[in-house]
Order: sequence, then structure tokens, then C-alpha cells
Amino acid sequence: MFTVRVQPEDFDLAAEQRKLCAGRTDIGAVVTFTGLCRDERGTLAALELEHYPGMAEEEMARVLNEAKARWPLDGAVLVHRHGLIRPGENIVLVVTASRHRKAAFCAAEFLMDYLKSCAPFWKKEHLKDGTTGAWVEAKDTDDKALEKWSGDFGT
Amino acid sequence: MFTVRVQPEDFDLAAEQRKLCAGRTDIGAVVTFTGLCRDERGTLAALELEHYPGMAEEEMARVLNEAKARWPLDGAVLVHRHGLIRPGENIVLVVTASRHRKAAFCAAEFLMDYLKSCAPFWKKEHLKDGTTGAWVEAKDTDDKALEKWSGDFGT
Amino acid sequence: MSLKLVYFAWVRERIGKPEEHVELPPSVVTIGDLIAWLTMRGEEYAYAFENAPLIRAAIDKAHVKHDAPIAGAREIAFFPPMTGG
Amino acid sequence: MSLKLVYFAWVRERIGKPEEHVELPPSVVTIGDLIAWLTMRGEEYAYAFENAPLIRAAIDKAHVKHDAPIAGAREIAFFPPMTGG
Repeated sequence: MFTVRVQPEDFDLAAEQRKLCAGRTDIGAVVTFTGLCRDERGTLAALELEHYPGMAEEEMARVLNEAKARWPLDGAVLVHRHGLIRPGENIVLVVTASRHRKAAFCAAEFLMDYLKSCAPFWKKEHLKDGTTGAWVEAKDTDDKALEKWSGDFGT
Repeated sequence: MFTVRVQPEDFDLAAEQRKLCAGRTDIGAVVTFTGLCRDERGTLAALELEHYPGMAEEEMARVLNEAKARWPLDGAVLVHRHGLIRPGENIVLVVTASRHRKAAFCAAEFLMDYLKSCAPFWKKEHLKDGTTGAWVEAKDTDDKALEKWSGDFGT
Repeated sequence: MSLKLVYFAWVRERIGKPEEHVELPPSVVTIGDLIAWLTMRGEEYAYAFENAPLIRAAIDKAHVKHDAPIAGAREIAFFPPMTGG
Repeated sequence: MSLKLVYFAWVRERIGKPEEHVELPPSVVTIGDLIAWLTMRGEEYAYAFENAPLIRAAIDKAHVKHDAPIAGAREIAFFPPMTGG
């Protein structure tokens, strides 16, 4: 089972993993990644996540197909939320299932690196003092994270 | 919060992740790894997991401390089951929480590689025809997986 | 050539609208040409595209570079580098 | 020297017991010496340790190599390569 979703509501990590594994005895490893809204400075009321409807789903499906071509995956789920998300809440979920742990780990990390740099989502800060803060800036390290997938990769 | 447990009963992935993140807004990434009992040939009734009580917990705590020294972790959980485990059931859980996704991914993969090769657990097959099968043999690839952690590592 | 343009994040905020329909002269062949053409339309566009190389573009919901031809496009999007995940 | 020995997995099955207490002569200094001494005790030990380099050992619940001295040990374990996880 391979699924991609963009939604305003929260997701259920355990339910997604259960659905992937239901009735199967050939899956040996499941890796999940949950990205959460952080507030290190204590000034953030919420992040507003804007997205490009249609393209967001298409890009997520594209990177998922890329991961399927690279590793022997038995299932995967990508869920990305949009709208207002408060500190401590979930933003993004990646679940990968495979016979082998190495494939599940590599695919999950690959999917996150690509989601960060290719999926059309943008974060804007809403501050506790009622003002609207800045748009979160893209990080160089996110582009650099892609480089390691351009040559050899683990299997 | 850093926790290590060896137990016969199943674990609750979502509950472990919730406990790690409860009341915190500084965690940006949580990675989980679930290792499951596989039955590719369709002949397995169950795996029997034997362990060395005391040493199993000590080794798990030792590799967890090693991971804490290498990456900026905000929390981690290691749970390993023992006893009879049927195909499709959970065997092992690793949860890592960090500010940054790279640290959470690296630490989770490191912990699994070390658990496989250093934690005193052994698997024996019980077959559907009522006979006792072989002890599962250790894999070369598990020892090789350790090599990549001996030099430089991601942060 | 008639085209739908869509804008996101601070590109949208600077231009002041989420989308619009435009009629393009035949001289506009690539994404880069389109950015140059938009920049001439007013201050809000000049502000949005002031650092043009930074701006990402998509044709019909697929990423493209600035030298991509726009012939046949139905919808072109402009947005800042993405910050999802 | 008096010592508790514990065995796991097929080492335990081959020796036929999970643990025992032994009195060691002073000539037994290292883990390797202990394996050689055990191997002389009977067929079941010879079978368990027939591929001695493969066998892992722990002193007081910490992994050690075969050249590790056993002086001061309270509990020594022997087991096959681990297959957890």
C-alpha cells in the first residue's frame, strides 16, 4: 500500500503503521518519521502552512515513486498537514515498510530530504504577541541533504 | 527522557512517542523503528526470543549512551521483547527524538545496528509442523553495518 | 497566448493576489522572459521578483528552470524556495 | 577460583544446562583458557565449543574477547553470535 495525503487535520501514526502491515507477514521493518512544530525561542503562537493544492500531492507521489524505484519497499505513507499548526503539533509523517531495515531507513530519510526541498509548502510564523512574523527561510543544509542521494545509495 | 526495556508483552508505538514528546515544544523530529517477525516461506509458527537477563538491559543502556554522546538527542526509547513472537508481531522498537531530523535518523539507525550485533538476544524458529527449527544465524551484513559508525558520522 | 498565473507565500503577498489571467506577447518564450515581462508591469511585481534567480517556477504543477519554454502551458506558478516537511 | 558459568541459545542446548558453578585451577587465566578447560570436561562441551572462535563471551555481563583475563570475575557467559533486533 502506497499513500500520499495533504490534509489540515492531524494524523495517527499508529493507525497508519497498522494499515501498512495489516494481514502481512513479509514486512520485517517499519520506519516512521514525524516532523513537529518547534518553538525554541518561546515566541511562536503557530506556524501557518501554505501549499500549492494539486502540485503538493503530485510532488509527494513523484518522490514516493522515486523511492520505490530505489529500494524494495512493501508499503509507504506520506502525510503533510497544511493550515495553522501550533508548537508541539505534528506537521509531516513518513512511514516506510520493507523486508529489511536498511531499505526502510534509507527510503524514509530520502523521502524527508526530498519533501523538504521539492514539495510546494511554505511556513509562516504567527507570534504570541499577535503579530505575523517572517516566512521561514529555506536552509542550505536541506539542499545539501539531497546531494548524498545523487550518486550511490544503500540498498 | 531516555528509557530501555526488555519485556514479553507487546509495546505501543504511539504511546512511547507521546511520552517522549509530552509537554515539549523543542522536539522537531521523531524517528521510530519497529522490527517485526517475518515469515517469508510460510512455514513459521513463531520465533522464540531468548535473552540474557540483566546484560540485555545493560547493553541496550550502553548503546543508548553512546548514541547520546554522538548526536543531540532530546529523548529515546528502546524496547526489546522476549519469549514467543508470531509472524506479523512486533519484536523491537527504537524511538529517537531530536531538534533536527538528521540526528534522529542517524541515532535510530545506529541504535538498531548496535542492538542487532551487541544486545544478547537469540532467535529460534518454531515451525508450523510442530517441530523446532534452527537457531537463526547471525548475518555478516549486520557486522558490516557497524563499520560505517566507526569513523565519521553525520550530526 | 492566454495563461493562468498563480503565486504562493511571499511572492503572493508582494504581488498582492493569489492568481490572475494574463495575455502574453509572442516575445515571451521562457519562464525567464515571463519574469522579465511581469517585472515591467508594476512595483509589486518588481518587488516580488527583485531577486529573480531565487524564485522557483512550475509549469502545470511540475518544477521547471528559468530557461524552460512556456509554450503549451495552462498554469504557471511562482514561489519562494520551499520550506515544508 | 570459584565461578558461575551461564550458557545461552545453542551453547546452552549443546552443554545441556543453563548454568553451573565451577572450581577452576590456577592455570586457567583467560577466557580462551577457560574454553580449553571446559572442552576437556566432556563431549557436550567439546560439541558446544567445536568452533571456539565463533563463541562470544561476557564477564559480569560485559562483552569480552577470548584473551581477556578472568581474574575477579563472578559470572562468565558463553553464547553464539547474537541475533536480536
